Amino acid sequence: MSIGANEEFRPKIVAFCCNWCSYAGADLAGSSRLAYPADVKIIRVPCSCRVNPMFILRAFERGADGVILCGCHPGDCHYSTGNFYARRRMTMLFSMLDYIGVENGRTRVEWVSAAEGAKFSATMNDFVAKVTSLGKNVRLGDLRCKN
Amino acid sequence: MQELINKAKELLANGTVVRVLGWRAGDLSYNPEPAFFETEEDLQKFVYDGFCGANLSKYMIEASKLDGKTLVFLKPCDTYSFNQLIKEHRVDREKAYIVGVGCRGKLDIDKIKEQGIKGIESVEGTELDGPDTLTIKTLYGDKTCSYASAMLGRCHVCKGKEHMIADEIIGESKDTKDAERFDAVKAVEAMSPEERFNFFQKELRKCIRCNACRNVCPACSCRKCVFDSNKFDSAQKANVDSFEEKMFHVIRAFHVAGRCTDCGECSRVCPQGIQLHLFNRKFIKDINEYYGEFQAGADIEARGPLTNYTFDDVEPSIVKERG
Amino acid sequence: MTKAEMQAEKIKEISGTDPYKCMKCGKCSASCPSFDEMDIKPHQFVSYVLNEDIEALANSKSLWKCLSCFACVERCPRDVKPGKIIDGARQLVVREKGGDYLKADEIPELLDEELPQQLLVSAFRRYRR
Amino acid sequence: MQQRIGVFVCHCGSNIAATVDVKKVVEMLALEPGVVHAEDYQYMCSEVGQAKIAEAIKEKQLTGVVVCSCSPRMHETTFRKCAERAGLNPYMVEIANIREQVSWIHKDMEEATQKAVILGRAAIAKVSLNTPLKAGESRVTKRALVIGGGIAGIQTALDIADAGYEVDIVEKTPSIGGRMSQLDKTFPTLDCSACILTPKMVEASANEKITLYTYSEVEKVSGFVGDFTVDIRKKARSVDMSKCTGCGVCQEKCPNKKAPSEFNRGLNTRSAIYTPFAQAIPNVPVIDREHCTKFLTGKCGVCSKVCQAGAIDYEQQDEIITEKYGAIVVATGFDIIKLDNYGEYAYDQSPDVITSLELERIMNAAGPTKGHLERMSDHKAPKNMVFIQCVGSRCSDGRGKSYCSKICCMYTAKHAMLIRDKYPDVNVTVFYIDVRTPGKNFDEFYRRAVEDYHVNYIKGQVGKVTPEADGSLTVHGVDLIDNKQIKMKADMVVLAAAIEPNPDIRKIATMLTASIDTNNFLTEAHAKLRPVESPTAGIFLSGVTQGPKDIPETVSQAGAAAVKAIGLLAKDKLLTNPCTAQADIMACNGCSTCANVCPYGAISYEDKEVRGPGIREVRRVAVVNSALCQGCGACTVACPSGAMDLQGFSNRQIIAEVDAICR
Repeated sequence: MSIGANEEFRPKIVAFCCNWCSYAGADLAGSSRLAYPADVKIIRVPCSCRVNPMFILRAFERGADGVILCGCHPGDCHYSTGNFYARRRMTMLFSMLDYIGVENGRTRVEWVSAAEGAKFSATMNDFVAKVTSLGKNVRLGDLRCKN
Repeated sequence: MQELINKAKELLANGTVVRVLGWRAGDLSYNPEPAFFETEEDLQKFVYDGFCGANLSKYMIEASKLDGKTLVFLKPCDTYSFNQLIKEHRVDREKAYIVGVGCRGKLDIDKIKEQGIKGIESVEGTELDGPDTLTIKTLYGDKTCSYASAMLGRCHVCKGKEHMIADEIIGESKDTKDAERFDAVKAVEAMSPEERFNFFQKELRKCIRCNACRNVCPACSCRKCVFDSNKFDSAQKANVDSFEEKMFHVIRAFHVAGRCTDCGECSRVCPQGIQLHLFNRKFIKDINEYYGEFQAGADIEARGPLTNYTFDDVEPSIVKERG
Repeated sequence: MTKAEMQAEKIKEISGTDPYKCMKCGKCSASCPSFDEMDIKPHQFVSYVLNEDIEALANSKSLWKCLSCFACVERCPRDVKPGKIIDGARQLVVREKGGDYLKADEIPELLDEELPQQLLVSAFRRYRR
Repeated sequence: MQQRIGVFVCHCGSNIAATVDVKKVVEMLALEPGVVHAEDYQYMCSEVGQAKIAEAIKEKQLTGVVVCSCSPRMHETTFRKCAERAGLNPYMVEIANIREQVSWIHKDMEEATQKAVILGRAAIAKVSLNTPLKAGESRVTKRALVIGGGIAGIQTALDIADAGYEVDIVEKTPSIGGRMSQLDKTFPTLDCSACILTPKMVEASANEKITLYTYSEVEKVSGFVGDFTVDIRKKARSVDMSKCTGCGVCQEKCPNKKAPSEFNRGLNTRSAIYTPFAQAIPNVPVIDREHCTKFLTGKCGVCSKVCQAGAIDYEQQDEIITEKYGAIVVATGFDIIKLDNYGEYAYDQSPDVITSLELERIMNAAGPTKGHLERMSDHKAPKNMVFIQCVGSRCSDGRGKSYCSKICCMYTAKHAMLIRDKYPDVNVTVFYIDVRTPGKNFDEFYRRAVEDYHVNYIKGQVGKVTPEADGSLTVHGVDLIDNKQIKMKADMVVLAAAIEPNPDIRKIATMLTASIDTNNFLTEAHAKLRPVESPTAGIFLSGVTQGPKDIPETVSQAGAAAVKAIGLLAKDKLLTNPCTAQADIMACNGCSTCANVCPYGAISYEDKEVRGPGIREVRRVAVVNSALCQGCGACTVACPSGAMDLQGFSNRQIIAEVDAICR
């Protein structure tokens, strides 16, 4: 699918945020009026370790152009160890996606604390810019397309 | 082979085991099937040769539910799987009498066919103590090829001929490793993202979702597979464009990551010849690089890499930095 | 945008500092070795830029009395760096004059015993093409 | 069963409605499958708004509710309670956050409205798959732990004990008392710090409900609200507390008196066996093993010889005490920052440049100079004193702290006034940026310093302090009002150094999984409405650990934290979060992978008979203890068969949200 020259490409971005740090960080970005593109839609999960790689693949399959996972900083997890597991799982998943030829700029993990509204906003701005520059995601939606 | 049969007879007779898990002849001479034997009479059908490549560990899940002990013949590489299954409480060590069988590599009929040999009726010289050259009886007369040239791909990158678990060992092993295990993965890694994408798209396009890989895999031993459950909306198989069709192999590899012993059964059974081990081995390679050398099934104690962590683990951004 | 607004923007751009961050503590003026020579004091540079009174700044003596010793840049608790602002103003003036400043080889004969070494070094650093 | 969903879109006054076309959102969401009711209102959280929700639940027999409003962290509980009152299970409510995530960050109305609709759809998709949940119960251990034995910790402990609950104080140093015990006088009344603090210390030690663990540190924390288990390391004191009479002979006779006194901020030295100060509680000394000759060389043992009670025990080991608590109050207080980054003030170069806390010790009758104001270099009385404000406070250049330390303006006025009162011939100059005196009788206090005591306040920060050969100091300042640079001779310079949270707080916050901000202050559950609670349930904040504050504020916050802790301890049972993991025994492999990642040990395995189509066997399956499960979801991803799922955040619910967003 090609994008018309004068039609601006707006990516679909799914952001998984842990309830205790990153979702609160997003709230702080909001109450501090620190803007980031409307392309980002947040899904609240209790902890970054709740995010099943299936969810990320599902998002890509349904047409997402980028998926970002935000959690508490390592060592600060509300559940003590959740983000440590998430970190290993996502490292493995991202490496695999990269391996099968999916642009690695479409996936990201960022640690954002409840006090880091500014970091949340900056991260989202940066991620949206990166995904926008990669353009529409065709590879993940199309891995086994028979046409 | 006779040694194995004698051992089976002996253990059945003295009541150590009540059944034997081994092989019997299949439809084709080079296609033996795993089978249970319960009497000395049954054992007349027992066969064992170079084509007995199947990993019998997974059959022990069902055998563990039965009364009495089962004698099982395991190659060195099968024992990793057996250990992993013990660790996951899927097999009962007490219900198994393990005879470790020596190994000089297992054969792949396709490797013989690839050498231009057609009309194969039978292959001779495949026994453990057989010669280095195979004699192939064909409709067009006898042909020969070297044993090594007919080996399964996995045997060329063999993890070693030591049994990780066994009650006793029968037969001598011969080293078959003549290639590096991760070379194939490295070759893919060296491609550009476009080439990698095209490569995997071409591979996966061949998939007919027969589920043979899943059914044979000792790590894929779930009572109910997520792909058959409605918990992820992934159960509907009809729609070829659905999520699982595309992601099946990636998810399957992720599910067994850290648990896969690299037994190579998935690639062996794939009717379409998809190089499925490339997924599993990629995870193994990453795990070794990021979290230290780890061999699933080497013991029954160590914590799996994905159920473990250290404070200083690499960040997922390593994927990007590594480039 | 008026000319003054553009000039103020230009100074902010050249200096790379944000005058809004100033909390008017005066540490820059307390630190300035040329304070007594200046008609507009270092802490005032910031408000001149904020008020877009660039004309006055450009015509001030201070512009040429600043030694670029960067004591104010070093010590400013708010990272406003008045030294960089005055440097920016100076650049603005120099650029607008269209390059009619000294050539390097004309300098030796103009040298004065009293002239602080640091001034020379920073002048070369800044005006060298 | 098809859900009957009601959608309620809040204007939040103009907070949402100014940027989001709420009517359009209502119109669009009304078209979603399952939605049988949609309306908007000015303030959904108001009584009227809640009444609208309740009414719709009853009239339209709603089975699910979606509120498009502010963050669920704000009003999820409000709307859940509202649903419950109207007869709907509270967990059948989902919030679409269209304020923090939409109206407050987007300007374009069309774009914002579109995003609000999408977030609404995701919430509808999720609520369609919600199931009614019931909260379980867990018990409450009726005992509180207070970490830190300063005025904040003491006050909190006294208040909790007063309400009849057991409370333990863990204090790192050998005595309770904290920073306040180092102070000479307190503003704005000028009463003597020790005179008002010591009785409280005595009260804490005498109170039978209070146990003091001094010279102790929290080592490990596990559990959760109502049921924490804490390991406390009682460091080896080398003195048997049960035998020591506190006679003080050991300290007197100790031959090694070269250790810098922490209590006097290193201005003088103390013996190797010591109590930090005369009124220490407990009045039992500690052997500082790093300075004790016996520990360093094996020879000496004087203290043991002179101790009549035989209390000295060189062999004493650290002891780990494990105790259970229902609530934990953090009162770890502050220290002042290190001044390494501020070379221009010559703190490292001249002993006559001191911090305000050092001046407190100099002014104190029990301090290193016995209360005489003198220069530390030559012990001469100063003639000219300069105070520099905001040293390291309000700095955004990375050298200091970005915040205002809050107490410096007032204590400097206090110091200036006390010096002018006691030594009228000393000239006192204060260089300030702003003088901040909000507080009862605070500005009057500051004005007295200027008007009655003629303290010279100069607006302008000091650029540099230069030590001169004659032992004096030159202060390079500026008077911004007169627009004049000032070069001034001074005999002593006092720096109002910024305060910072106790450096141990990071470690403690990690143990408690309490969130902490970039300045190392603990974060409140809500900046305005829940200022003494951590977002982590059962953890309360007392004193400077939450943010800079003076003594009266600290004491009031300490009381508030105590009340919150008491409110928790007064309950016999706590309702637990019903969003816990559950294993589907039909799919469970019994492989133990989930138990390996569970941080709470909430998963065990049982042999259960499983019956299903064609299945009747005994299997080893996972069982989740829902009282222990905190609902993180680590197990759900670890589970290879997907048998483990999390109630309230199930796989299907999250996938439904993903699908709705990517639609």
